[in-house]
Amino acid sequence: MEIGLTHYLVLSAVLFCIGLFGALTRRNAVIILMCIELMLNAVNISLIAFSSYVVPQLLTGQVFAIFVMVVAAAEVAVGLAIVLAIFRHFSNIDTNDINLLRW
Amino acid sequence: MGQAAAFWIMAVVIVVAAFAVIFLRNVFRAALSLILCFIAVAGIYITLSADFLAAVQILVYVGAISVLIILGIMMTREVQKGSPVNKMQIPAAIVAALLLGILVYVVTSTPWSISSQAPLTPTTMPLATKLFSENGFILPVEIGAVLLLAAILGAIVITREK
Amino acid sequence: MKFERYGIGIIKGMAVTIKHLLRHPTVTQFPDQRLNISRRSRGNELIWSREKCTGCATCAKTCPQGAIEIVTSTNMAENKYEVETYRVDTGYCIQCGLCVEACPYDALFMGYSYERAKYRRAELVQSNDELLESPSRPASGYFHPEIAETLPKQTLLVEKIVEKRKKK
Amino acid sequence: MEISSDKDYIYTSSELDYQEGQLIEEVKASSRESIQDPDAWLDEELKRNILLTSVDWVLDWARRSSLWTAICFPACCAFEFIAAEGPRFDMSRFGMEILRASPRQADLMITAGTLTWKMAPNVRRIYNQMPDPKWVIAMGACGISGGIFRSSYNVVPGYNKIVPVDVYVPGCPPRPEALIYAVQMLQKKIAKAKVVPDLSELPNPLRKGKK
Amino acid sequence: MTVAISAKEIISQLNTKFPGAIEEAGADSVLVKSDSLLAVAEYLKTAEGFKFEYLNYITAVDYYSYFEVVYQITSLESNRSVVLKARSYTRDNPTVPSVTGLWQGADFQEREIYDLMGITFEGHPNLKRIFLWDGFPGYPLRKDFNQ
Amino acid sequence: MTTTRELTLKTEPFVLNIGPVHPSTHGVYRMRCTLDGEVVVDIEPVFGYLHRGIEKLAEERTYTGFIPLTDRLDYISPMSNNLGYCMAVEKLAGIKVPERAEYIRVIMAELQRLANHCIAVGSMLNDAGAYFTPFMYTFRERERIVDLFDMVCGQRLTYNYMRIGGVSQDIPGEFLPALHKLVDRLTIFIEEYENLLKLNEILLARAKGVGILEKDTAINCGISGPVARASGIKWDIRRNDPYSIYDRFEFDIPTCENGDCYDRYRVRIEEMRQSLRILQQAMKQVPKGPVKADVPHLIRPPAGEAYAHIEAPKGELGYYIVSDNSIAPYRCHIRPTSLINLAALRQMVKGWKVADLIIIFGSIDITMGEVDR
Amino acid sequence: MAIFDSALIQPLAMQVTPPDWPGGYWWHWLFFTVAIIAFVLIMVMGAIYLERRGMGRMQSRLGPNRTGPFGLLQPVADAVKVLLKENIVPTTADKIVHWLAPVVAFAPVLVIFAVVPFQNGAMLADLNIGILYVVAVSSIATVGVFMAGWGSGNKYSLLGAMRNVAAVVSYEIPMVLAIVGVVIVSGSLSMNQIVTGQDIPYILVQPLGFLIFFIAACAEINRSPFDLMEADSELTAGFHTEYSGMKFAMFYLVEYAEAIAMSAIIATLFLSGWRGPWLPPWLWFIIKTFVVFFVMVWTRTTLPRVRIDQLMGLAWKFLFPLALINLFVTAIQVVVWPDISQWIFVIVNIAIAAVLILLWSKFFKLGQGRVEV
Repeated sequence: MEIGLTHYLVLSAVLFCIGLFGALTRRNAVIILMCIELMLNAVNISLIAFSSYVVPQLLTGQVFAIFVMVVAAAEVAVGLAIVLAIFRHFSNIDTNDINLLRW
Repeated sequence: MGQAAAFWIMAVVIVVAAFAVIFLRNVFRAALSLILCFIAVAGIYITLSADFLAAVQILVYVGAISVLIILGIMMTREVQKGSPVNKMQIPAAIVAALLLGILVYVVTSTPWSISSQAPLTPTTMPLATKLFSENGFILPVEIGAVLLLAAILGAIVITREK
Repeated sequence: MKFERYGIGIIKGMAVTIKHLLRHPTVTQFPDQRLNISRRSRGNELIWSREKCTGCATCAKTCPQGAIEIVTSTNMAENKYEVETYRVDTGYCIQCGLCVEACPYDALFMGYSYERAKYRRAELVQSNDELLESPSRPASGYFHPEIAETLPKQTLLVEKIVEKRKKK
Repeated sequence: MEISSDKDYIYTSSELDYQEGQLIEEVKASSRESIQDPDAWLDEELKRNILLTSVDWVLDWARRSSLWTAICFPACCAFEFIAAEGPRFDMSRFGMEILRASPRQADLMITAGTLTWKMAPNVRRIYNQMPDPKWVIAMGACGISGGIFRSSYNVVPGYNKIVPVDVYVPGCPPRPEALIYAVQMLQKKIAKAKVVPDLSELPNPLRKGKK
Repeated sequence: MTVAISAKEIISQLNTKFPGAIEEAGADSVLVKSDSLLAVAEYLKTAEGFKFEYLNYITAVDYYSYFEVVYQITSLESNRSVVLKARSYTRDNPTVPSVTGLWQGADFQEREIYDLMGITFEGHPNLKRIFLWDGFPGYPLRKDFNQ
Repeated sequence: MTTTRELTLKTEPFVLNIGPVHPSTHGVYRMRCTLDGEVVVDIEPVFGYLHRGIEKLAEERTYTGFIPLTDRLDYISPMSNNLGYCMAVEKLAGIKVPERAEYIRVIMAELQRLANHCIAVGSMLNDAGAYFTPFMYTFRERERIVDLFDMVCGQRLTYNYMRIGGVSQDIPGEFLPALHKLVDRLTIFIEEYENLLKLNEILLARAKGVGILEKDTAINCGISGPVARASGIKWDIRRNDPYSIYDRFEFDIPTCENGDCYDRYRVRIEEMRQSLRILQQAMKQVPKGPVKADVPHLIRPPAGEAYAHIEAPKGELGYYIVSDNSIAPYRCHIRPTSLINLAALRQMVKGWKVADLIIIFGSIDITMGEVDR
Repeated sequence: MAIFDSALIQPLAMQVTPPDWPGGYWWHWLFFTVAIIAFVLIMVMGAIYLERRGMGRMQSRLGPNRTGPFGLLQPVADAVKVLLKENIVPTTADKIVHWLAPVVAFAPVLVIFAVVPFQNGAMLADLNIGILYVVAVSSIATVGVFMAGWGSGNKYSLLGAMRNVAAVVSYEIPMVLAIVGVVIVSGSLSMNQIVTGQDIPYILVQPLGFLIFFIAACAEINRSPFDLMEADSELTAGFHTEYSGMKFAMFYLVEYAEAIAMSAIIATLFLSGWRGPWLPPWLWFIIKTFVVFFVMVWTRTTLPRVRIDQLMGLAWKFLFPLALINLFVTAIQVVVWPDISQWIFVIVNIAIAAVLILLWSKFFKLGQGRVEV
């Protein structure tokens, strides 16, 4: 079977849903961050697939993927900083136990 | 032929690794699966003839983001506790499955206007022109740079010892 | 860390090591080349002289270890002690040389050789004839200046280098 | 400037001390007899003229020409060992300059110094941590028999109470040359070892019925 | 030249300051009662004219009938030294006050004496065996120790 | 300062055992370090892995038979140990040592100081991570000194040279010319060695201001030797309580103010220069004469007690001997320089990183043989 | 090295892009895969030999000379012996991670060589993003290292891995910035085109970039003075403390293969790769690689190790700003004066580099002191 755009989009959807499920159910803050990374990757796959199949000469999708990576990097930096700060305060990064928005 | 084989291998690796990320009890191994997933995604990019992005994917995700995450794991030392789940498991599974169904339905039923042109192969130069030319994405690039700076400053401020 | 000296210290150190790379190493390649060890060297095995030994056991008394075991019997005919066994456990001996110093009859000498490694613990215990002087077991000049004169002059690392410098 | 120690030790270590004491007593009780020197068969085998295959020769050559030393330097002999490593005698000529701080990567333990009962469990642990094949050289009088300290209350009379010893080097401490000579003796011993097992001695499933 | 202060020189001052603290005055040492050892030592360390702020060593000797703990202290300024001694007359649980509060360097040495001689130092922050292990039978430096 | 840290950072301190077998603990020494990340929160030293009971063994040996045991105390500087012990017994028995023996003793002690500082400086820099090079260089120079010891007494490490009332044998004829060459050579070598790392920026960064030992703390802990002099205590027993014939020589006592690792390194190098000065003076003055007083082999000193101390390379080394007029000492206590110098270690390393802990420990220059005895 | 005979390579070198006929591409692929593995193994053995002999001579020793002629077979003996050793997995280890770590560390290092040109066009794949590929792939190798550190279940290993993660995250940035300077001047990311564009070696055009890249490369591959993660005087053997037998051999190989890879990349980027008169190009390439490696050995022999906070400080406060300025200056030069002879830039850039280094040396301070606990 020839591989087409649909395959990539379905793969992207599957990856996104796995990430979503993980992000909703896990209690470890670092795992949640990792799941968000998975979702962002899923988005990237679909963006590049669109770019490659729909507008192959324009590369707009790839440019968007680069911006997504920038956002991902920023998110990880800030997210981990928050996780570390929480850990320092509570000695714990279980999201169920961290219900006070202050420290 | 080659592209199909590569796609299926990468797709299976990605899905398995992604499941490993959320289901492994050992957080460190989950992070390692995440790295595997990232590398496989880079492979997917290559099948889509986005070679520059594949290199950037490895550089940014494997070289920086995963390393940071592992640093976070080592510093928080949460491995003994594993990755516990909350009570939302069944509703979350239903939501995820529903979303997956809708997405797959939409993807398969939409008639995409697929171009017949071959994709650009060395993408480095055109990407650069696209990003930095005057009528390209120069403003978003600047905004992205500011965002990164803000994120770094924010991270430093949050983790700083008072 | 402040590079107040702009890395000059690092460059100086690098120069020293590179100088050593070009200089001749100070190695003695042991099994092929041998150093003449000190004339007073306290080697690994005692040399015992059966003729001079009277069996007074001063050495055994002085030994801080108790490494020397001496069994004597009285010889009525010549009115002296006869040494039956003279046993030294080289595994105990620390080569302090106190026994050689104490021997009133000059019957004990330090060994001059050092290649005395063994595969078995039991082989380290030596007695009677194994302790006698032989070409493979020369005596050292420790407390015996007359023997020291006959031994070769000690190789000194200092002289080796100084002479080389003068030649250049 | 705080001079008096006003703060207690953060980590209370009394349990650890207690455990260590138990371990030492255990080791002390279990090592009354000295371990037999390994490869006592060497002479008899030599008489029988064992045949070494060329594979054996290559493997023995590799083993004997890169003996990496584990760091186990309790006392005085360490300095003669370092002298043997140093610029004057240079054991690195035999490929021995690599001192492995981790016993996992070492082949040879040179027991340079007095062994006390408090240290004995650690030495045994180092020996157990070394991967096979491994060798031990007992260096100096203390290593062989406890030497000058053997009548003391805390000294193990010889390393062969704790680990099997391949070569004994007398001396207190032995000269570096004596140590190099011992290493060469060990190399000779390694050269005689048979690495590849003899096929005829292995249980052969085909010949099972005949026996 | 470090001058050892003779006992006569020091004893008059100590007697007026701490009456009854001096048990016996030797030729070049002062034997102090063990319960007033701390006070005497602190006085010698801080008082003008003495300033013995450097502790050379502490050791203990087993004389069968009593244990004697020996302290040598030196004044770096005036280059003088004095030997203090304290005795404990029991063999079961000999006790001497600890001087770690005055001289930090006494820490390990007192632990050593506790370990090898079995003398307890009251007030030592971390008095446990230093060289031998927990559970070693007896105290090796005592004269009646046999293996 | 303690409270603020507790409020902001709740990382989990964990315990790391450094030793007893570790490349840079200089023997078998163990530090139970409580670390917070890389920062040392607390250490608890654990000794005794080389405790051989020398003080007990002394009570079983004769006075002369104990001399070989002193070699094995501080096995980097056995000559100084021999000297200290013999002086204590001489003080106890009231023996006068002949002039020539005194000179030989001083020469040996100063050579020993050179050899010891070679090791001390080299191993400290090795701990700083300069892959064996400084250590090899200093070890080569130590070999030159050891050659001379070997010539005099026939052993390379455990000399057993001094006797009660003198030395065991006279120096051989070729000794003094060799010593001349050695002194010339060492002067050149010290310069070369200083070029190697003295002003190296990385070494300055690693050692300067690291592990500061304040003067008050040093006095309070009883620190002696180069470590104390690096903290600014001008105290040298060779000067303040001259023993043997040290009052005849001209030499300076090098001191520094800061008391950090770098100062300890510099003080040692400077002391090596001063030792060379003493050697130069002593070489010229050696008189002729006997080398040993008439002392019986089994000496029985009168009952009493004596404490003799010398300035060993590591600091004040003292022997406290109690005699009961028998052939063996009743009690022989050794003032362990290394053990007492370790007393301040805990204060010095608190708050520094693991790498600093290693270099601070290296700069104190201890020998486990002397710590545990 | 007959496999690099130009007669063999030239026809293949033309086929850097997949040729038309089937099978040709695969032959090319197979040939270069085998050649790269052989090359890496032989170069690593040469490197080990060079390091041990060179270091020995610098320490006034000899180094291995008994095994084979001139000790040339020493690395072979080591390799055979290590492969035969018993394989130990500690009970506290995370077994899967422990087993996988050496493989993960080893694979990327081999893969790096795919884009290194041994000769004009003689490479596995002339990727148009060559240098980016190198940076990306080399960052995977560090994953293996901290897998090893984590999976061993040993505190020393864990500390080593933590240090490694911190160092790699910091040093990637100045390294990439230094590479960007070269890329701007050459106008291409392809390794082969960078070499063909180097009429003047870029070490002259980009002196500051070279310095930054060299230091960052040393830190990235843990060569001394930045070998903190296996600092043997602090952490016994760092991340591979618990490794023995074949797995340790892999790490040992990785250590030197990484050094060789970095030397090859430095030779390609800054020393004009395979270009040179008289000698065949592949020989020039190998000579240049070994020269760079020798400098690494030389620094390892001489310099002490820096501390972890000094390492980070050096990256962020010294290299990072200098790399930014270097990038800025290079960009201005290339954009504003595109047609000027590069020799002028050589002079200008060397002057700028000197001034910048002097300035930063004057005002920049590294390393914190003690943390109050």
